[in-house]
Amino acid sequence: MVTLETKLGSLKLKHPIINASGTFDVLEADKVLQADLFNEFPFAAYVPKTVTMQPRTGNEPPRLYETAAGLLNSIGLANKGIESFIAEDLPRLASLPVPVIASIAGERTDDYGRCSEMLAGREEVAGIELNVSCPNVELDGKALGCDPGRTERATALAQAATSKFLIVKLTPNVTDIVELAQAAASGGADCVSVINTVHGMALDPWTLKPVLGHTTGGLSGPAIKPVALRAVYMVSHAIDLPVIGMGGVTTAQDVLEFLAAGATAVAVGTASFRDPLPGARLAGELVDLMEVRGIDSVKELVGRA
Amino acid sequence: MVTLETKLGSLKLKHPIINASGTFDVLEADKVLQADLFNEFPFAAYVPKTVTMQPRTGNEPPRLYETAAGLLNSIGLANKGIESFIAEDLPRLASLPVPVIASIAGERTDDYGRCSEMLAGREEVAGIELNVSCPNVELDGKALGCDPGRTERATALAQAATSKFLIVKLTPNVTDIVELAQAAASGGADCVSVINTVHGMALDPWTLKPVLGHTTGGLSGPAIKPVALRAVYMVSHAIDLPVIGMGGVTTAQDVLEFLAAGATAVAVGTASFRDPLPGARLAGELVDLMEVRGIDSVKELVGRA
Amino acid sequence: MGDLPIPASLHDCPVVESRPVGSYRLVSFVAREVAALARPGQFLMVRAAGYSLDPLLPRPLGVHDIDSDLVKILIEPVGRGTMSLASLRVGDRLSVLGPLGNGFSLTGAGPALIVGGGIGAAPLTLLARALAERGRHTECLLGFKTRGQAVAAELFRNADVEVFTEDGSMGSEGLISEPLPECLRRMEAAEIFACGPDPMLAAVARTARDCGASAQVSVAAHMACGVGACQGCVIKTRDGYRRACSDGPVFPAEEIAW
Amino acid sequence: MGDLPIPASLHDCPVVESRPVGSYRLVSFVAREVAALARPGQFLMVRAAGYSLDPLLPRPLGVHDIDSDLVKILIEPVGRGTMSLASLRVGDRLSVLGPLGNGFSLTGAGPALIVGGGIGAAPLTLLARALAERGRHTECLLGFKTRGQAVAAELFRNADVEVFTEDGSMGSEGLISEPLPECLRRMEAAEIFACGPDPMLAAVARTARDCGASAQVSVAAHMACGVGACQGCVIKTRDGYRRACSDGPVFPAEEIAW
Ligand SMILES: Cc1cc2nc3c(=O)[nH]c(=O)nc-3n(C[C@H](O)[C@H](O)[C@H](O)COP(=O)(O)OP(=O)(O)OC[C@H]3O[C@@H](n4cnc5c(N)ncnc54)[C@H](O)[C@@H]3O)c2cc1C
Ligand SMILES: Cc1cc2nc3c(=O)[nH]c(=O)nc-3n(C[C@H](O)[C@H](O)[C@H](O)COP(=O)(O)OP(=O)(O)OC[C@H]3O[C@@H](n4cnc5c(N)ncnc54)[C@H](O)[C@@H]3O)c2cc1C
Ligand SMILES: Cc1cc2nc3c(=O)[nH]c(=O)nc-3n(C[C@H](O)[C@H](O)[C@H](O)COP(=O)(O)O)c2cc1C
Ligand SMILES: Cc1cc2nc3c(=O)[nH]c(=O)nc-3n(C[C@H](O)[C@H](O)[C@H](O)COP(=O)(O)O)c2cc1C
Ligand code: FES
Ligand code: FES
Repeated sequence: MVTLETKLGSLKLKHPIINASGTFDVLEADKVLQADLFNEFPFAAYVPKTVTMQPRTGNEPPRLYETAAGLLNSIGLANKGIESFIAEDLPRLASLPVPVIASIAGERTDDYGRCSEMLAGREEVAGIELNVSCPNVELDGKALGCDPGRTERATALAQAATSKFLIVKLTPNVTDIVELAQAAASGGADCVSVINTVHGMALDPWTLKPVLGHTTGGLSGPAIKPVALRAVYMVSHAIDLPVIGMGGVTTAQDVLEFLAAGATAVAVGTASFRDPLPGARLAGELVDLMEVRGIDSVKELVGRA
Repeated sequence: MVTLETKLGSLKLKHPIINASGTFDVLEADKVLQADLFNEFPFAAYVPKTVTMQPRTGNEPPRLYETAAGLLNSIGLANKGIESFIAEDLPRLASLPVPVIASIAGERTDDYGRCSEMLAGREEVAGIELNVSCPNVELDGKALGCDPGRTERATALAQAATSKFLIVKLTPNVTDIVELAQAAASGGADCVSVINTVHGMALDPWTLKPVLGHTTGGLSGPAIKPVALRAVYMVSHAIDLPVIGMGGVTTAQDVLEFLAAGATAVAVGTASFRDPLPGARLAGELVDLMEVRGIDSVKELVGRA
Repeated sequence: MGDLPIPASLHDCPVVESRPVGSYRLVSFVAREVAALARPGQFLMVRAAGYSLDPLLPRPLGVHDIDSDLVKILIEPVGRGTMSLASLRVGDRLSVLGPLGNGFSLTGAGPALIVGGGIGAAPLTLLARALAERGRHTECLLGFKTRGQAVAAELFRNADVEVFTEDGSMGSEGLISEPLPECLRRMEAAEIFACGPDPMLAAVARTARDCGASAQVSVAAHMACGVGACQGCVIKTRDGYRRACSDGPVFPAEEIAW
Repeated sequence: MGDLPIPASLHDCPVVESRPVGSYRLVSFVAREVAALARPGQFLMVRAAGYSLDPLLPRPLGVHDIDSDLVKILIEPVGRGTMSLASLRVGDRLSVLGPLGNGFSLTGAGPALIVGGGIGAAPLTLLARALAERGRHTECLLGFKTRGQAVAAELFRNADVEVFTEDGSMGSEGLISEPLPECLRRMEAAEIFACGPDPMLAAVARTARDCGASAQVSVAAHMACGVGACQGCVIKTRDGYRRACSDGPVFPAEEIAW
């Protein structure tokens, strides 16, 4: 008998598949899709889009372009701001049958502490993901997530502000991602998410000018799966925290591989654009793949590569 | 009237498309393929596989695995060593109708100087590419190509040893590729190649162990095109040297885009595995694409993004 | 625009017909639920079902026509996504999410002018029929680059259609922005419905304002999710960025910041 | 192994037949030059022609059979590359590079035993015919997991074939390594030709050595270029790494470092 139940640090998950921030919006999906999302939520936890202290309109369009087996985006953290998120969205998310993991990003290092503090008292929030790695914004001058010292400090500020389950989301756009994972661990993270999107760019086939309004963007989808799998493998071997693996997860076979590479849970992003509610389907298929391999639990699977 | 003739620094090329090191072997192809390669060479220059001071057997197989729109390899610079290359291969390459650009890598920083010196007096060699960026070997402890100081020193040693056209091939596996390009420029490079493969990994779908004998490998092919295009764009805007663009170039449209992004010439690697002699075909198609856009020369095209 | 949103879902649909219509391709597939629910101006996110991860994502395509259980789309092959969809054959399967978006609002009254540019004509056939069914006097102005595209005008069947081509190879020569004001006045049209390239939509918006007519325009944008989740498809409006997929694709012309 | 290499080139080939043979798929396509040149044991690099960049690279597949202008391949769908090739239909086009590799050397004499394991049987039909044409007494031992694969043995037509399945669902039950020594002795076979999974090939090599027969084995490896350029397909031999594509895929059994 295969069981998919798993523990991500202090969070109990009914299966190891969650959504990646910015790619699935339950409040919108509930309006548009034929599905009873507040009763049968397809993922084992819900991660809303990243919010920041101030509302952000995001980058100039176009913001999307498809590349070979990949997607470039330059959304630029368009969001309503953490205050509206807390006032309008959180109460509605309270009735979800799964843990909610808020995602926050800072314009300055201090913001990670301030946002965490604002969420600290909210019961609806089970965990907080610090997005220190969005490639589409230059908050705080240069990317904070490329600098171990500042990543550690942002984490420590959040850690001091809240006792919630704290996840730091790492960027692959660095010489050594392990160094950043170690910085997050030193700062007091409970978990790391690996990986955010990979720096990329596309030109319009006809005009030969950058397609994206923001010139460059972040690459996601199956194209980056090998990059993500390596990062998960390296990070999970180097630090003692649980890892949420993501980057191109599209099939149950991908879930299996990320878990084997060392992830304790796996997030689905771009694949939600091929199938808007992949969580439950992938979990079902994962059971089959584990069964034929004689693997009974996620625990047995994690890190077996 | 479209002309494809172009100058890559001091090298005259009949069109802007060359081969990427390690992916096309004219001596082998001449044995196997129905083509008169020594008279109608399909690329505008020939770059043989990287050679090192000592022969290398390369990494444990398997060395290849296909990923979504990409290829992982961990060849590990298998080569016969620079002495055999000079003695056996160079004399045969002398009759090629295009410039030969030797590719070298060092076990230690000094090797770049020593190998360059060995090639300095050879007339068959028009240029030398310093491969400081192979992700599949750990020559000299840690990857030299991730360290600006050592990249500059390796370049300076080669520059001191030879007056040949000197190209430094950069890795994308760094936080800031521009910094490395600047280091190569300071060291006296005449040109930079952008990019070598991206760090990645794959698991065997059944055993869930790393597929590659070397565990990790380098990702190439269309999957990395957005990463390469961005790198070319950033580097060509930041330094004053000509750039050879590569990473996923498969169609004439890709060639067009790399040139527009700022490359002066473009190298084809993985796409040679879909079509073993793509150079001449791509050049022909490139003319058509330039014609409909009213672009008459490569010069007009380079950097127009 | 449009009425209450109708729940969309993912459908696995067999292709039953694929034939060229000039330089476009008309593809019909079985999709009972979509056929029952879709309204004029709504769209679908469509991709080939199968092993390949390239093209990766579905492409937004307007619902061109409905014939009992069959849904029809009209494809202009402009890039790898649309080319691969255009190369599918009978028996191949599509993955289809929809119907999506608000569609055109049909609550207005009075004579209606439909304006289509290029492949923007695709979703307007359904609209022409719906307006006629509501007893509104409806005329269509369709503009194309050249004859190869303009033959698609035949898909409007019984509708009152006038065709323009830029090179004069079919119908009258010129852009539709030229006859537009005159046509509006002659018809005493109260409302314009338009879909096509941005410059055309902008011209429609200007003319409508000048002539005191109202206008609904269906805009285009690159999309990923199609359901309002990714913030990727935004266009500039007077209220700031709005999503083409879930706030649109149909907007009152005066809301768009051209 | 084999004789002088024969020039290979890239061919664009229409599929004219695709049908299941048990759990395998038999695909025939028009490729006049390949049909004229290919020898037993040579292989092709095959991919679907088209817009998609995934699967990206061709897959190495043995030449299974030749029928005037037609070349036939037998595919076991094990991953995305072989699955997408197995899903192609009549009218689809293949991009085919070949013929490649050395193939089996046919210069020997005396009774010959052909040993195939699973999909490794695919290239052996052509070999069986070639040996028979040379007047050599030839028998085939074919081993499969189960009946669904073993029905492929029918493709050997007139050849003298004995089938084994691991589950006994067709032919005799067991691995072919068991009857192998006895069969060699009975036939007084001078030479073994084998293709199949590594453990089977290793058993063949051992048995051949023990019985004083010579053996040629066709090995498998992941390939990218197929023409000796990338050093990606190496296998371990007594002389160090050698390329399966251009030094092989057929090697004298005693050269392989198992
Ligand atoms: C609501 C809506 C309805 C549509 N209805 C139809 C229809 O009925 N028939 C039809 O043929 N097309 C329709 N389109 C346009 C179609 O979605 C695009 O042509 C398609 O996405 C292009 O994808 P591609 O891979 O073929 O081209 P790409 O290779 O992605 O790009 C080729 C060119 O098309 C442009 N492009 C890419 N994606 C889009 C996009 N989503 N919208 C506009 N331009 C794009 C690129 O900038 C580029 O210049 C519709 C678009 C929207 C938003
Ligand atoms: C000379 C030669 C002749 C061959 N002839 C045939 C034939 O006639 N019919 C046939 O069906 N197959 C044949 N094969 C095997 C076939 O090439 C592989 O099954 C195929 O490459 C797998 O690709 P995939 O994308 O389907 O699987 P992947 O998704 O790439 O992998 C699926 C599984 O197959 C393994 N695999 C992947 N590539 C290869 C490879 N090149 N060789 C061996 N294992 C691999 C992987 O490790 C994995 O376990 C031959 C191989 C060689 C080298
Ligand atoms: C359209 C889009 C928007 C995204 N927005 C966010 C975001 O707001 N916050 C964040 O942490 N990551 C964001 N990401 C990154 C994803 O969460 C994920 O890390 C990445 O896309 C890799 O996973 P995938 O390949 O499955 O998409 C976004 C990705 C996409 C494609
Ligand atoms: C099989 C293989 C072998 C390679 N060997 C070398 C090499 O020896 N030296 C080198 O500088 N780059 C080597 N590369 C990298 C390519 O030259 C090129 O930089 C990279 O593959 C990106 O281009 P592509 O996507 O067109 O393949 C190799 C790449 C592949 C796929
Ligand atoms: S396409 Fe995702 S919000 Fe519109
Ligand atoms: S596949 Fe490239 S050397 Fe054999």
